[in-house]
Amino acid sequence: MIRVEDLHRHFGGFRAVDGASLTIETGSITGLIGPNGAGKSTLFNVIAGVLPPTSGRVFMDGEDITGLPPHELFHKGLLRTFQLAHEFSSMTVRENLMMVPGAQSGETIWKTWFQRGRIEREEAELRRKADEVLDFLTIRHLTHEKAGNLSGGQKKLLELGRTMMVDAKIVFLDEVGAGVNRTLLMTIADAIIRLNRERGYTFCVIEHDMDFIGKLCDPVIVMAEGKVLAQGSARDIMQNEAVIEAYLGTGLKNKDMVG
Amino acid sequence: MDILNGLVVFLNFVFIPAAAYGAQLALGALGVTLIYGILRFSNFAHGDTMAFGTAIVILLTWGLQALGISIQPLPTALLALVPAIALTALLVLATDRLVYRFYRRQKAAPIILVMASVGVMFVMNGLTRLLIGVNEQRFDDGARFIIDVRTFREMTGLTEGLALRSTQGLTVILAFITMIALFWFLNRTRSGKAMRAYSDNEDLALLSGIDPERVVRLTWIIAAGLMVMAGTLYGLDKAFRPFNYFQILLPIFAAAIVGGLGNPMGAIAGGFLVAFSEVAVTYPWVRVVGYVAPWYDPGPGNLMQLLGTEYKFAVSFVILIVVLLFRPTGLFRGKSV
Amino acid sequence: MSDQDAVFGNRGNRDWSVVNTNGRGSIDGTRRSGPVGEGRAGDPFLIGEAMTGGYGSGPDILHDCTIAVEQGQIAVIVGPNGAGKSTAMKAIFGMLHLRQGSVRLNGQDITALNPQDRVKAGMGFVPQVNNIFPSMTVEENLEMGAYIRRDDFKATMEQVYELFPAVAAKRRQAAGELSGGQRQQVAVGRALMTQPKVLMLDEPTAGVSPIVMDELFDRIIAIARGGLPVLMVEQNARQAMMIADKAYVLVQGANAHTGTGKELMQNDEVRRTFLGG
Amino acid sequence: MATNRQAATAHSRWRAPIFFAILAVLFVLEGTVRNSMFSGSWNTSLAILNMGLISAITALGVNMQWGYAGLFNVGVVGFLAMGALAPVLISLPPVEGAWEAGIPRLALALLVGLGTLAMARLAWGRTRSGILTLAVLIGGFLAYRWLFDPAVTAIEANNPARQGNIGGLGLPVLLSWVVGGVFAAAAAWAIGKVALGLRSDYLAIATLGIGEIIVAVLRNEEWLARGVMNITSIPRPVAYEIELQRNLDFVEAASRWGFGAAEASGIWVKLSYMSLFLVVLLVIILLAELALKSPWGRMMRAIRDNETAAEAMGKDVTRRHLQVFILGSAVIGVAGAMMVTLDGLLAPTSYNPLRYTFLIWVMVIVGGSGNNWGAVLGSVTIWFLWIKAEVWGPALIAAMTSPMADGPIKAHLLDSSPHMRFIAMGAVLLLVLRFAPRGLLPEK
Amino acid sequence: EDIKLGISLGFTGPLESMAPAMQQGAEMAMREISESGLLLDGSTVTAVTGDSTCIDAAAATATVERLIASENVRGIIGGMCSGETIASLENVAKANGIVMISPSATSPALTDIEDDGLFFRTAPSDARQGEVMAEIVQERGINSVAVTYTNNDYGKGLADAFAASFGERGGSVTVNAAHDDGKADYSAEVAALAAAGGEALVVVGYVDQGGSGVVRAALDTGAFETFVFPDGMVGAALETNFGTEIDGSFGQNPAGEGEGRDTFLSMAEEAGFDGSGAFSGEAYDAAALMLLAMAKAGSSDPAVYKDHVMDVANGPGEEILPGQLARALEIINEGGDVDYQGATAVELVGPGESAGTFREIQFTDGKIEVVGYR
Ligand SMILES: Nc1ncnc2c1ncn2[C@@H]1O[C@H](COP(=O)(O)OP(=O)(O)OP(=O)(O)O)[C@@H](O)[C@H]1O
Ligand SMILES: Nc1ncnc2c1ncn2[C@@H]1O[C@H](COP(=O)(O)OP(=O)(O)OP(=O)(O)O)[C@@H](O)[C@H]1O
Ligand SMILES: CC(C)C[C@H](N)C(=O)O
Ligand SMILES: [Mg+2]
Ligand SMILES: [Mg+2]
Repeated sequence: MIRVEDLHRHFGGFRAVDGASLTIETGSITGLIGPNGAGKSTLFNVIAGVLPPTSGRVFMDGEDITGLPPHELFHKGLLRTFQLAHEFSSMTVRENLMMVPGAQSGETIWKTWFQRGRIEREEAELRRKADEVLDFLTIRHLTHEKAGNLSGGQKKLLELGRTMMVDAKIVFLDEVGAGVNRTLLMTIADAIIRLNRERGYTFCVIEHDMDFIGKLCDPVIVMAEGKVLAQGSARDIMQNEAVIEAYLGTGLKNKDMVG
Repeated sequence: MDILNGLVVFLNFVFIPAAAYGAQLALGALGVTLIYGILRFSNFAHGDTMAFGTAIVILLTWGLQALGISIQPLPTALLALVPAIALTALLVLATDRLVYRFYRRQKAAPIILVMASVGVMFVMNGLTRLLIGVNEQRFDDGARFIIDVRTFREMTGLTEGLALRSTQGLTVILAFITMIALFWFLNRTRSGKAMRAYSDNEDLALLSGIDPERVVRLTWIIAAGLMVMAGTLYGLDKAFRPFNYFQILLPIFAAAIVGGLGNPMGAIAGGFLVAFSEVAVTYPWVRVVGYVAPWYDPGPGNLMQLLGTEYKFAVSFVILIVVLLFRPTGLFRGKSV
Repeated sequence: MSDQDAVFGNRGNRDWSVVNTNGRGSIDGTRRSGPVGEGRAGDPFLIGEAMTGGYGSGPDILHDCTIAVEQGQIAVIVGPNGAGKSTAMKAIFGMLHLRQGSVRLNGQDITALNPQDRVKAGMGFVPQVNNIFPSMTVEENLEMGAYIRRDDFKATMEQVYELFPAVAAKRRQAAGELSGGQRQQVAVGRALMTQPKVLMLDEPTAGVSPIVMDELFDRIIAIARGGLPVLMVEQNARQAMMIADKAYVLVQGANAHTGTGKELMQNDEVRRTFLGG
Repeated sequence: MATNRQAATAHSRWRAPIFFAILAVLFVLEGTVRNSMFSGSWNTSLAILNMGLISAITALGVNMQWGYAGLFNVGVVGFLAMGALAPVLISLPPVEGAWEAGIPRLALALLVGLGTLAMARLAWGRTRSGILTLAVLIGGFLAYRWLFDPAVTAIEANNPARQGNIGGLGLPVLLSWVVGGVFAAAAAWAIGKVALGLRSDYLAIATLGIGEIIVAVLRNEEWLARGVMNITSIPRPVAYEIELQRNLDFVEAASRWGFGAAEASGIWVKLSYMSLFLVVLLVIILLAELALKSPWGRMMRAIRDNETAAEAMGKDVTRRHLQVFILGSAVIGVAGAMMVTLDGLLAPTSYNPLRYTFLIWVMVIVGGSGNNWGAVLGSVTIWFLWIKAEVWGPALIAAMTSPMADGPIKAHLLDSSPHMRFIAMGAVLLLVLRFAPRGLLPEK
Repeated sequence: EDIKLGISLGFTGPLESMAPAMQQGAEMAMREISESGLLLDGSTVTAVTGDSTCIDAAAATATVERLIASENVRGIIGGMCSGETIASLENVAKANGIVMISPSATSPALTDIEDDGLFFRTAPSDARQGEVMAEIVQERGINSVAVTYTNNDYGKGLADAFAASFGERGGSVTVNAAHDDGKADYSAEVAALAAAGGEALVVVGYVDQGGSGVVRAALDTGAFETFVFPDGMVGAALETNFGTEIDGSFGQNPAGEGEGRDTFLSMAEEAGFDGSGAFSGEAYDAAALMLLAMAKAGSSDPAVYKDHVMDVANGPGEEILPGQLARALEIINEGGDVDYQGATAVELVGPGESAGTFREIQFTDGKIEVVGYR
């Protein structure tokens, strides 16, 4: 689905991503882990078109998508969520969902003057779809709530819900778990698995919580210092010496002092 | 000899005016940048507050003159500067108390502060005019020249003359002293560091025991000082008319942004960059070229001027765009990214 | 963000040529402190007792919530998102208006103090986010921690550097250029520079890789065993419970369960609903 | 017509009608009561209203940019000036001899200028070679100046005392309102392309500069519209007073209503203008409201709310910003053209940012940003105050100083009472920001 | 009947120092006629003043509009500056059919403006002043000058007229560049003028405005030492601003000489103002002309009396000097002819403008000195 070839992204002299090459298979839930500052978010941002790469290519289904802006990538079926939830806080939950689909005639300004009827029909269809998604995420009761009033976890669910309004091909999730209660995190994991099974979405997930990674991801890619350090099943990765040394560690040293 | 004459023409018509103007812009831009960095909004009232401060300086100068106090050969206005800064500081502190503090307390979006500053601009604009009227005022009473054209010619025997007005010399010297003092203050003193900390992260500054209101007060006082200083030097060197102070707002903002908003170093570099390019782009180079390259004949009527003087201030804007296209955060990295 | 943000929405706030949203705060720095009262006999070192209150004129977030920590101990607060954990920390630090309840520190009632004065009274706080001065160097960050101190703080600074050697190597570098874990260390270091009598940490390990997290917990244990009480909020609840002398589970702004870390770890319901099974 | 639903839901249903009713009463008082506060002349009252309506259209344009998209345009004066150019170039009669003097050459020069820019862009896009691009630019610039300078000299030398400009096309002046919109839109496109494309958002300062530059061009390029020498007698879309006064039927009808011929003719002309302005205003509001209450409006709100997320959800933020920026500017341009038509005069020296940029901003904020009816209410109210402050200011000062002893200070205060205007405007803005921060008629 | 006349002058703006003396000149004539009781069966005349600002055309039109619409004036004395005058004439006076007589608008553009017979002026066109100035400059042996003009109708008109006339006489104009009023700093403009060079600098500007700024900058940088001043610059402000620094500079402004002027000066002194102020006499004449024309037409309707202005201004008939307006009314009421001379020896030529005499001035010891009339 996604192939990254020898990607570099430098900030001044600093090499945040330093020759990373990796592939994300269609239909997989790929995990991306690595120490702080390994370049994971930077890699995401380059793939998603937020940052231009210094060098290297990104392919999606064989097509070169390097440097395309985010809104074009969206129309190719590449969606992403944000580490900090980016809801449209002054709009209702339903509006948050309804604004997602791309080819709405109502978004062309002159059509809003001359094609009222057609827009009405499209809107009705969108409303129906949004309600379906809300059902799926079990937050139908929040339909008319302002998105800004949701709790952190619900915002994350909404983020996920937006990706369901269109037929996404691949979804990038940046630390959905950071600061999220562990119980809620498992609910989110279930939703991801369902999307993957029922709708065939491909996922790529950054996360520091190894339980979550272990439950969800099949291939796990480990980055360190801008490069890919290791790749394999979650189980293999957690036993990989290099990964343990660079990332996982061996647990608390002062065990004896624990009260 | 010819080369020297060319150099003198260049100094007289390009370098000296640009240096003085640059120093005035830099002082103005420092104030703008300080408020932007620490209070987080662009102060549209900056120009009009400058005018107000200068008006006070003028009134005090008149008072001093009436009392017969002067510090010849320096302009009396310098004496008036200190009390005027104090008065202006009181005024801006009162403004802050009446207007800005409310929004700060509410944690209102910075854009509201910008809007409020537009309101303050209107009021300040009217106040200045109430205070001193709309007309041009000259208040420079010191020795006019450090060196004037005739003396220079007699001294050097060159055909071209060079004039250095005392106000120009004064402007540059005072501006440099002020800038050095400000740098020392910001980077070396406890209060200066507290200001930078507040600028970086308000809440954390508070959690470190820094009194935010003190930082804000300090900022306004320093800004008032910079405003009155810049306004007075500008007025001494050129002429005081309230409307002009609204007009230099644009080059001042341009200077601050070109340098990198929020960065004092940038404000200074920006001020000089804007001033020198404004003058250089609109200067007719024909005389200088005539001396330096006498064999080159540009043809009659060709003044070798890139842009008419009426577009002088357009230059600052074009520079702004060009710099931002290549360095989106300004010459020095500002707070903007 | 405060409710006033609704006024102009986000209009124009991204225009960098007129506004600077970097480092904007959310605490009202203009509030004056009230008088300090007497503490109560038998109080723990720091206690926020029966706190009820919310943000501005909004609804109550905290309902009769009590949090306390003893000298030399670690107290941990856990709970679902939006339960009011951070709010409780802020309440203890005087950043929001309490309608009921009191905060007492070291035998004194400090409910009426503003945050600045609580810092002076010996409380150190590391917020959940935005906890460093990004454009100042590491050293200046630490200096700012010692802002209220009038004595020579060189020795304390050396102690901090000793505690966090990774930070010591970068003392001349701007803190904004550090990695997440190092920033966190600077943040804790800054709080230590105040020479606080109690240290409060809000999710110090969020977004931090496992190895750094272990490191951080180690440091926290060391600090606590050195006699400094530590009060912290954690989402990495299981690790936190392991080191906690006392643990609070908050639900909807109220105490749901309280006990030692071990006790709560053994409570099935708590494990299932709050600690992720 | 769309009603003020937004404001109604925000506060009381009656808020908007009450404010508009108060405003109407003020205008009626101005038209009927004669005392130290009001002039008692329908002519003045209507004149204020007409200019207020034009300000309202300008404010609608600003409101689109600011209220819908959060774009902070501080170059309103420039777009008004762009629009102002249209009546001159469209509806003024052609200047005799200008065509022979060099209009073709001038047109060619402008084409070469634009071509150069296009070529440079192409060269940069295709080859990424700075030298080539620079060469194209310099070569083009030289060619442009070679064509341009003689043409301008010749045109400006053509009857310089009265004309010396390229003249107009002699088309109906109403057409020029549309063209004014197009002119301003074109300028907005060029500015937006550059400013909205900068990495950070530097729109405010960019527009502040551009606004000044446009006015400077207008002041100094005499071939275009005679620069500071002003263009007068721009054709009117309505009758002339003198014609009406000579029309016996009209005079008779007027006297039947109890008006003198002169007064009646003035009122009639102003009423005609008013109806034209009202039509334009209502059409713009209708279109704006239709767009706003549809997916387009939802998209704009989303973009305003969170640009990054909107971008990730497939919305082309830069393009949408450009679109609103152009639309808003076009509306401002239309207002500019209307203003020149009403004045019958293009006087570039009077385009000053305090009056045309910041005052408009006061109107938008006082009215309630994001709310179209708020913009209208704010504009007409502020304009009324702005005009009346000329009378009320001195009256106020006189009242305040009356207990003072005669002397230089009192005289000075009385002399400077005109400046009360600015103080009053500032105070109104500050008070509204403080006590009704979302304006008189807030957005929902 | 109470006849209202509007006086629209630049009481604020770049020539605010000149306006009061002009207003008083005009009001003196109105008073004189009002008190005689001889105008249209004892009608009285009231003056209504408005501020034309001199430079802001929009403000000026608004002022004149107000005078006509709300005050119902029967004629306008004004405007003061050329650009503003053209604007209010074309947009307001013509639309309402009101007569305007300007005492001081001197732009050549006003000569052949389409005015429906409504516009007159008691000042001469700058086409003439340009010639006179060229003559004076040349007679002083100066052959090459730089010209800077205030960027408006007046400045450009006069500068062009001068340049054309100077060129015909064999002189050379090195540069003819505009300056904008209201700036703080004219060093860039002066740098350009200095680069072009010339023996003297002709400053076609306003003395309370950019004109003085240019002179200041030119003196400071040593770019020019001799200056030529036309009417907009010849004012007392020059003496206070520069004093002896500009000794040797010279210029001219419109001003009549002879009996009429002397009478006017003494009348002004009696009335308590300075009649020698620029264009004060012209203002007196403008008001007198308008009222005499009404008497002659037997109506205060502008559409009627506009055709009689030329009659009273020029011969045949008895010559009328200042202070003799009552006498003139008597003659007219008896059906006789008058030839109004007034303070400035009024003789309207062409489409109703003064033929004009000029006085030549020169700076000696920091003072303006009149050296002759032409
Ligand atoms: N704008 C920038 N300027 C300079 N350096 C940057 C910038 N953005 C990121 N970096 C550096 O690039 C490196 C990689 O950062 P990145 O955010 O990709 O890390 P990460 O793997 O996502 O870490 P984490 O797990 O903490 O989120 C870091 O060392 C960071 O300091
Ligand atoms: N500044 C604020 N103004 C108004 N309400 C707020 C504010 N901050 C938080 N809240 C509300 O208070 C409640 C508690 O928030 P708090 O940040 O204390 O939760 P938390 O327990 O720390 O959650 P998390 O684990 O996500 O950090 C939430 O419902 C939140 O919406
Ligand atoms: C009062 C005069 C100096 C006015 C000048 N003659 C003009 O037409 O603008
Ligand atoms: Mg990351
Ligand atoms: Mg929290």
